[in-house]
Amino acid sequence: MIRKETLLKEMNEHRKTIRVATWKAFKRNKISLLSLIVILSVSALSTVGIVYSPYNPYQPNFSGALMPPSLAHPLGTDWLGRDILSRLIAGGKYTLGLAFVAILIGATIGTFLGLASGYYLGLVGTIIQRVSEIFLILPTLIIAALFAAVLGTGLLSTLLAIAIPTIPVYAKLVHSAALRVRNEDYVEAARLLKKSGPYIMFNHILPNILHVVIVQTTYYMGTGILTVSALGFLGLGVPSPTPEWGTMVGDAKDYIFSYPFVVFIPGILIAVVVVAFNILGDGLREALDPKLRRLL
Amino acid sequence: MKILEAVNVYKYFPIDIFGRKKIRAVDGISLHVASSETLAIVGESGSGKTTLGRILSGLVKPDKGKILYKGSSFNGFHGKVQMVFQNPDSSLDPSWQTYDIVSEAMNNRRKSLDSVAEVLELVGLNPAYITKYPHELSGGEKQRVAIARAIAAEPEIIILDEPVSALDASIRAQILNLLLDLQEKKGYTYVLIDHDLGRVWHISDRVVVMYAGKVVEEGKTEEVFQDPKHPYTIMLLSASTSNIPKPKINVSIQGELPSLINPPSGCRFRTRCPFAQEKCKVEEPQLYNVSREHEVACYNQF
Amino acid sequence: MLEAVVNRMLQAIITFIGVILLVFFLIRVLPGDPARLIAGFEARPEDVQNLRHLLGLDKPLPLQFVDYMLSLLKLNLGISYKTGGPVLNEILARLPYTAELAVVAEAIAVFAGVSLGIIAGLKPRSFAGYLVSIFGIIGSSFPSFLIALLLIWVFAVQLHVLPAFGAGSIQQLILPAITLALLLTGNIARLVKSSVIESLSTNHVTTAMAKGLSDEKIIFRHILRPALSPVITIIGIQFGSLMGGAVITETIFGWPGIGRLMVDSIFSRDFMLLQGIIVVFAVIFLVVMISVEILQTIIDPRYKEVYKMK
Amino acid sequence: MKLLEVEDLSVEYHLPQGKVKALDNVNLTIDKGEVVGVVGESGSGKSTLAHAVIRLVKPPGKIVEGRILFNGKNILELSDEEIRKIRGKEISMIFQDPSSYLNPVYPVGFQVAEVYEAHENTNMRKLNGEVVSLFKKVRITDSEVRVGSYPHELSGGMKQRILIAMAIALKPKLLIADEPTSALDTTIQAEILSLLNELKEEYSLSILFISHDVGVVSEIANRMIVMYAGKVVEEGPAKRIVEEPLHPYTKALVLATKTTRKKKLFSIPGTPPDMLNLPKGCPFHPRCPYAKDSCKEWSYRMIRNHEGGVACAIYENTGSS
Repeated sequence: MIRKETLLKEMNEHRKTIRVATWKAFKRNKISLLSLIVILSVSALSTVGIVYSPYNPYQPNFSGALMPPSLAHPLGTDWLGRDILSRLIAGGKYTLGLAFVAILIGATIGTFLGLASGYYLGLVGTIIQRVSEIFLILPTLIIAALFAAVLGTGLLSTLLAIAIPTIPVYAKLVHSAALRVRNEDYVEAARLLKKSGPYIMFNHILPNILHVVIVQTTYYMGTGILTVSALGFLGLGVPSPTPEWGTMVGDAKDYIFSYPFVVFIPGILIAVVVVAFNILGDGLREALDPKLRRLL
Repeated sequence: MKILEAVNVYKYFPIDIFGRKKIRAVDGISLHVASSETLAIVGESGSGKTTLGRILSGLVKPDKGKILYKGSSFNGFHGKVQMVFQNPDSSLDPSWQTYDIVSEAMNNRRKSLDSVAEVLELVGLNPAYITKYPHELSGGEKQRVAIARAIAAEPEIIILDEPVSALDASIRAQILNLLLDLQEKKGYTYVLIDHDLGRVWHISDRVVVMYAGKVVEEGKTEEVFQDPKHPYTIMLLSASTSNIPKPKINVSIQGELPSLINPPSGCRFRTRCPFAQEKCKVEEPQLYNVSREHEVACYNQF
Repeated sequence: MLEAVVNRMLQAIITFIGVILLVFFLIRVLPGDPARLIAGFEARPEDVQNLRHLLGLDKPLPLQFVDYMLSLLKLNLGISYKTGGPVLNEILARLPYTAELAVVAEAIAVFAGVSLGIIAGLKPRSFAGYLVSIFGIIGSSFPSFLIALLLIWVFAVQLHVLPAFGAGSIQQLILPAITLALLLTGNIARLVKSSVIESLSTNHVTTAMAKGLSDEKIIFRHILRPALSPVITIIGIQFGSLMGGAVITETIFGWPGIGRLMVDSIFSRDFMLLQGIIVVFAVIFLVVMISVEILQTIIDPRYKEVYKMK
Repeated sequence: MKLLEVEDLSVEYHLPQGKVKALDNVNLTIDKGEVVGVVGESGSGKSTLAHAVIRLVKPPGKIVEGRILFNGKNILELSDEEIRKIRGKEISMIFQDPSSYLNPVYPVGFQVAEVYEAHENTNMRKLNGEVVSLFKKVRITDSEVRVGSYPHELSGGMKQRILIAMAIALKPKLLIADEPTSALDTTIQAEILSLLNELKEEYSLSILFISHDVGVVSEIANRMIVMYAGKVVEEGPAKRIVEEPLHPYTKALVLATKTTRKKKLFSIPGTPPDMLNLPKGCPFHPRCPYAKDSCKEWSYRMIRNHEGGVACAIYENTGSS
């Protein structure tokens, strides 16, 4: 007689072991753990920035312009006397928020398109892939600039300018990952069990390529932030006086000769966050690698 | 009773974008499988035997010809044909536990811990295995789970595509015994695709010898092994290191399987055949009966 | 082989038409009317209407597209809305600057990336190994404008050894070229490093050792040569980031290339020019990709088979 | 006359999950002109043994103990330059998967010519004739054309012939063949075996032939060694081992190939051992049909007679000489 309840419990317990082991493998790499902490704290600050910042990020104060870092203004003030720290806190929702929402939209749509074209190889798949290739011919920044040119500067157009070029990147990536899984015998076995295409796509293919999508999304968050800020820097993104970090650098660039901190503080913050995303991506790639499971 | 039948099936795989060059993997094959027997399909790698197996299972649609199940042709899958694949690492979804893998094959009514445990019992695994992921199983255990999934679907026919080739020597015997056991208990019909003549001799009732996309000889296993009629069959038998009946005449091995893109004219085996005549170049020999259930496609008579 | 090349060309032409289709309709279908944009938002409706007619914008879209494609065949990219001169001339005047910048940057990046990558691949825990990681982080994570501004600050503001702006002299080329090269070096180095490491563990290196081949021959023949073939691929792939980087770099350094021309064309709403620039980008990109693929088949004979399979 | 003597060889792999003893005090001798077969399943250490003999064990593997005497010289004590001179000239090797062991970017003729270049400092250009005649020797048709082919243009059997050509180019004394036919079709396997048999006669080669297949080994070997979990469990004349295996594991391997129509095969339960957690005592006891309680405490010991030996507790009390 089988101990039914215990077995069912063991099954669920055992399901957790992979998650636990993945987290342990991730934790072992201290630098990626640090990156995660950096990302979480900057995101937390930016969330706070939606409702609160120490000073008004928009209010000029000409008497206190271009002051170096001090106790009152830990990161100094800009040429209009605005507190740089407050502007960074308030600007996070633009730089990080835009990148986050745009990449999430692009990644979701792209993943589904890639999955569909990877499983149904016919005409639909070919069309999805051909259109993706056309998008991929042009560099992300140039497509984004093109969208910005057509739609004008602003939140929504920057969002679209980042999200749309992301779709083909994921469509291509997921397509090739799905193709590899599609040829595995367990997919054939599921077909022999009369399972439908969508069932196989979501139950057999997606779970086995999800790690690729997660890792790519981590890297792509960095790319998204770079594109948002590059557009802002060029004056094609979120327009000033909005404290989007790239816009802040762009607006301040002429002060490089006399007050370099005004330029470099937002610039370095962007770099730090993107570095953190890239290192986090490396860490996740190692921790989520299915080959590792064999070693558990 | 014929349970599964292939009627003049063809499958070509295009390899350039214009579709002018094609691999002629299965090039006009007819065969049948009788209920509760084991039919073996043998040949070298690249002979098209795997494609033929996939056509019989329904995974690959033939370009031409029909597959008949109990006399009527079928479209799509009916669940009565299941397959056991060669590579145990590829045949189980790595993110699924054994319970999910096996119960996937059952309809919702039957899906339960007890019935999964019952099937695992049949393939010699104790119920504790339901929690395991494929990476926690050895090659032999994976193959047992794959067999469990196949029989959980309550099939009538199981296609065994080199079921033990990837396993360690001491495990092979376990799996072969299991397969014989299951057939005895449940009366499954097997189609065994294998390059190893020792195994074919061991478990098959009838054998089909394939060469370059064609059937060259077919018949009862004893008859074909003890009185082979096609020089290719004789060559395969003499090359084997297993203890099977040795052919009376020796055909020395030469050359390799020809390209399936441009197969030789006439008889495809003539490029390697020590008995090839002028006629073999021109005209392709057709299968003819040498005895009631023994067919061969060769102009020579041995 | 010839058939394969023709095949590839045909594919490229189809992709190219796709790119034009994309850009063409994007500019016209999305909200925002070129005529309105050129005339300015205060212009009277009649003026806008006149302008529209003048530019052929009142014709049905498919017809406009056919017109544009036909004029492309004659190497006519249209007339710049702003200067009134042929778009092609504007682009050709700027192209040499971008080409100079790109070639120098790519050369620096390939030289530095390949040598660092090889050393780091053979000895992953060496100084070169860490340098590869650092360059990798800079190239993939630093905004290109930050790299440019940092270089200006160090070499122009603090050290006064190099000019911060302008074009024409070699000194003026150095900073923008290094900025672009920094974007690429890390990627090349990382790739070479990992492919050297991969190459080291391949079975054919075991064969080479079992033959009794000397270490130098094993390294040069059996490890490095196979490891370098991905470099050519990445040069092709990086072309995109090179062009993206050029947009920023040229803007910051006041370099009169097509990257900056593109930004200018966006600000001046010169859509014919913008469209022309993107068409030229696409042509160059496709030419680079095809050359890379052809080069690849010469270096690695296995690619010939891949070609046939496509 | 002994050509190769392996004495108490131990190789360990240090993996993230723990230490694996791939070879545990292995002893082996090969006489001049003799073919010794090593049989074992995956993980038994047979491939490590093959690589150790030519000192090609790669990290994380490490030879921790023992001596390998080749013509009386200890291979493990030679300098890198000295071992390089032996590789390919005195001891050469062929491998299981001929595709991956050839460099895809060079013509096969060039790769064979490299052997001459490495040891005789000959100019590569002058070698074409020698390579072509070598190709003829290993029965490659159209040898003149084939020297210029790239590996991906050739079939598996052809590639294995090329590796063999490479291995015999300088008429070595010892050839190590690591599963040379496992990836090939039976027909091609038979041809490769007959080619090796022929070359053995002609060059009076000694061969260390590694395989998981008892049937294949018995076609070529004079003596046979059976390995399980990094240890030698049985050793003796190939004919004797195939006809009367002594060790229960050898019995299982041999009987599993004795196919009789529709009869159950002799099979042993369980799975190959987990090298990270070997059972105490005799590593085979959990699967052994003859295991006694004392097998859990048994410490490895080879019971020898003049022509071989067996390492099993069953034979310890019978006073086997």
